[in-house]
Amino acid sequence: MRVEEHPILGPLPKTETVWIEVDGKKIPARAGEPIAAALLAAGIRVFRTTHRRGEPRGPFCAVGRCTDCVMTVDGVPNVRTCVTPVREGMKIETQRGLGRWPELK
Amino acid sequence: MAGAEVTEVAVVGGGPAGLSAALAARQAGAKVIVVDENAAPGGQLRKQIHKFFGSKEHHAGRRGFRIAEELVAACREQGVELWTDTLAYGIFDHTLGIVRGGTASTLAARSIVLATGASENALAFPGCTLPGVMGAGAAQTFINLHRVLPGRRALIVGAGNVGLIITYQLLQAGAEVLGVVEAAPRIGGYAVHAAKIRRAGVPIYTRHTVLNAAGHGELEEVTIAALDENGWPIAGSERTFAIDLLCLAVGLTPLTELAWQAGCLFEYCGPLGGHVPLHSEDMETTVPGLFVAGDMAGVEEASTALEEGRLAGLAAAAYAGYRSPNLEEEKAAARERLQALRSGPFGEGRYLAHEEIVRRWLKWRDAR
Amino acid sequence: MKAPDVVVVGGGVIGTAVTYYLAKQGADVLLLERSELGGETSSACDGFVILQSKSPGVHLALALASAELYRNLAAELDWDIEYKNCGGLIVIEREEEMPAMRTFMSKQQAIGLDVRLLSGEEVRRLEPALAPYIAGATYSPQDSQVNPLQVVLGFAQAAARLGARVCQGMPLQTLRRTGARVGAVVAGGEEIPAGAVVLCTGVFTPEILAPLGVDLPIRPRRGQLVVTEPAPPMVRHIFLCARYIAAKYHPELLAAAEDEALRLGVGLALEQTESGGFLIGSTREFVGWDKRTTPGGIREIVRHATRILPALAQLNAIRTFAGLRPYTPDGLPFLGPVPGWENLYLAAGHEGDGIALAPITGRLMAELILTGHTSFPLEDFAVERFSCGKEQGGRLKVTP
Amino acid sequence: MNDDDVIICRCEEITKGEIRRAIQAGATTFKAIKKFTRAGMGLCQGRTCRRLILQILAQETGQTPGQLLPGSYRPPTRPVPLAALKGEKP
Amino acid sequence: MEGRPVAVIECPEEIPCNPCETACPQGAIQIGNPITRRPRLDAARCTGCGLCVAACPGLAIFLVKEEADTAEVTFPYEFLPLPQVGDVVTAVGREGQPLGAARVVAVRQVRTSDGTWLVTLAVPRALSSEVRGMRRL
Repeated sequence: MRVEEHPILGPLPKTETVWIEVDGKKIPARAGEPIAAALLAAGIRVFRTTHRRGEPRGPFCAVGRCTDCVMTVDGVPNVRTCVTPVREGMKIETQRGLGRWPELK
Repeated sequence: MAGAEVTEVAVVGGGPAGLSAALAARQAGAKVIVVDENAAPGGQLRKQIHKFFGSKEHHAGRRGFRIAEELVAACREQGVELWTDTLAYGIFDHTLGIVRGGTASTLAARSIVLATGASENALAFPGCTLPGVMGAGAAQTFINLHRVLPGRRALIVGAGNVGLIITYQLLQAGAEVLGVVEAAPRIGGYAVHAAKIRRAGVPIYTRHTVLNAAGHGELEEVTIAALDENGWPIAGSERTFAIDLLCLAVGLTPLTELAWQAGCLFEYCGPLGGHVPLHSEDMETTVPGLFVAGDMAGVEEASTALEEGRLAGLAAAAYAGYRSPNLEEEKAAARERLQALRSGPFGEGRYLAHEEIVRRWLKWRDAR
Repeated sequence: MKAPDVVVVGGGVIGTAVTYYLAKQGADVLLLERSELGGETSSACDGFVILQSKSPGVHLALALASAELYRNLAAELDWDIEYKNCGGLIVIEREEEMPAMRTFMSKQQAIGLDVRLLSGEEVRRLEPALAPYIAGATYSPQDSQVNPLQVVLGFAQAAARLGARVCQGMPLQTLRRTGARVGAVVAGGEEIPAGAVVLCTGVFTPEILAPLGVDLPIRPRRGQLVVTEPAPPMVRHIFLCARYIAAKYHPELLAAAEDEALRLGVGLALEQTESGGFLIGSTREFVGWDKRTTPGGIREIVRHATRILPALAQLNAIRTFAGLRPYTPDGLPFLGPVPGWENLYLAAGHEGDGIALAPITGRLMAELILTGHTSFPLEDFAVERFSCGKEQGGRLKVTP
Repeated sequence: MNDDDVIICRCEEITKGEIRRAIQAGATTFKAIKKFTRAGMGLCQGRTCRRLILQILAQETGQTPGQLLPGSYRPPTRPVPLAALKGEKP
Repeated sequence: MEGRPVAVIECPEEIPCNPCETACPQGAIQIGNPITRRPRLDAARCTGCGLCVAACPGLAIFLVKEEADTAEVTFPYEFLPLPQVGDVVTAVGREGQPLGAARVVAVRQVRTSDGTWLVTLAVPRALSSEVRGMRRL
């Protein structure tokens, strides 16, 4: 959910909208914001499932330290979504375990 | 080496301590580069939307994000180079390994100030890894910096200043906060912060703990319980809240990685949040020419970080060959203000802790 | 403290192996580790049980015997040492290196190693991730990998189950001399009478032996390594490069080189571990006791590795570290009695082969100490093979 | 309260019980616990669990927080792609 | 003080903070040295301007005006939506407990506000030392 109005920060500043694709679904994002913010705004809270137990995870530290919010972005697994800004057309996938890496060749 | 850069004073971390250090060193005449891994400088100040305590010298009464804007503007005006999106990935003697623009290189400096801040402590309980459980600072980043509510109904763990402030800020952003859970028998944060959220109708459950968090795929409910005298949950006191956000505000630990890498000597210091590098009154560590400031030198507040930064910046510039004309007076004034900030019932413990750290540093120096 | 039959000094992979095999033979063993098990070289290395890198001769023969022991070691120790008989490749980057590798290989074949030369095309079929320019590789299906940390823990745990006493945080203070014997060791403020003492103290051995008048040519040689994030299996083999062989046996060729990578002695040593992370090494530098990594070292390792396996570039490095390898001038460890002493033994100086040679080292040292002879001749590993201290009057041996 | 199943190391999914067992098996430092359990060796390199593990160690072994060293800190401070570490073209 | 607003400072701890002292144009609030001393108000000099109310980082200063059997309580307010003059809202006490309906008589900002609104409620005089806020709308 977006904080549209804020008593201290004022109305949400206008920014360009970029569209990103999350598991095949297009969602809007604010230019320059981290992927994690766009996903939470769209109500997406499960970012990955773990390698051993298959348990769901989402953002935890939001400053790029804990790596709990990693997803596969444009085919690259383990991207820290809380510190990686969105880009138009970015393809983001819920990461299962260690993720699918492109063939090594 | 390809891409290697050289400066006179390098500062790692563009929060209050780092920017203040950079400004002081620059004003003393040194060429200063600040490296910060974030997209914009200002550190944690950027997500602080409340008015700050302290005095005029610490921008008191100003909101944190505005203080950040002012410091950044002052740095720019004075010619401090601010390298954002730049990671200091390691320290190798007086050289930082950095990653900038997707490429690793080095930044060598005559003196270095580490002002890397602190990191939020985690808490372990059943369900603590569920999406929806996050650091209080994380929630603060989302609501105040990115303008996204990470949950609508929240519970906060920890009634220190961070927990109390986050509670208030969640309310400001339009969330509901069902309570603040605190294991200690009393509120750790300032009474005025507690009063703000009480007036807003948020109960504070002291001597309570989180038993578990649960939910299908993401956080749906949290059960808390009262604690007895020995800190054990009292059977029958359990209470369950249907929530989608649990914020952990259970303290901060100095972020000292680079100082360990550099070989600094450390001392464990509970009141300062953990292991802190020994440092002198001038904030110099046991590695000559390496200075520290702010939370990484002991978790305190933005106001103390500004003063420590000033001291470290002045001393780092002097080490690099730039003595401010009124160096001793300026340092004395900063120390006096620091001492004032560390007086009173909240500050005294930190004052004594810092005294001890400095005493240990002197002992180390004398033994050399 | 009750007097043990044997005191083993040093809780790295060699010390724990020696302790285990001694205990297995029924000896009462006390292991003294000054800080914690596997805290030095054994936790700062790769997990190669690689045969191809061993110089043809006793070195390779010893490694073959060790590899044989590794086959059933996990079951024997009842500990998951993450052993995998994955096969190994020594990547040959340039055609010019082919003849030398062919010679090296044919000597190894003569000793009984299953190793063959593959063309660039053949090796890329085995490992499609290899860069197109790669000229070829030698390949041995006998090469294997383990997790060094788990090997140390496995040996220590199994030894403890057999009754060995494993004491951490117990630095050796003094070797107390009684005639030609070590009468007792002093550690942790306690005087412990010992039947025999084995020093498995790796790079630290010279400083222990110096007061005894023994001048041992072991030198610390730094190896820097880079660890990546865990990924699903991407390669199947362990990798060395032909330059590693040069870096290992001919440091003099590299020291004068202009190229920074060569100056740092960078030779590829790469594996994907059980956890999925890549371990990528390594430099070979004489820089005293400095265990730090350097920006230059990290960069050259990464450049070298990503040149050979370009797709690695997409992986994140999560950790770098360096270990000190106990270098000896001939690349062979010291295994045997210390001259001039009746009950003082040495098992040290394995450089980068500590993991590969640990089981056989442990077994042979146990045989030597408990029976006086060994099932594998140890003359070539004799402590006195270089000019040793005066009072020993050791013989000088010319090394290959 | 049996909290053996609580996750301590979020990256490697190591539980409090596994850490307790490592301590019982002789691991008395953060470094040793890493070796026994892989806790702290994952993607974040112990940046989230280190303090929790030190707390468990303190509880289980009776050491004070001051006696427990936090173990080694090595570069890089964040995950860095190898592509970046290659640096500029020589 | 009958008939004019006067500041009420509810700052119970010695914390390092003095913007109230700096904000007061009358010099009616004193902290001095060290900065952790608690503020002291010289009520006779207070004009009830509200600058300290908006400046206080702890939101711990209020204005109370008592006249006959009614009172006006002014408190800092930083939530949305804002009340409008004339609205009837629920006045709350220090624990957030409802103390009855109250009419909003003023909603304003001052020089030191930077986002902090000063909301004034008309309440029965008996509640002047109880009412310290309003339920969020």
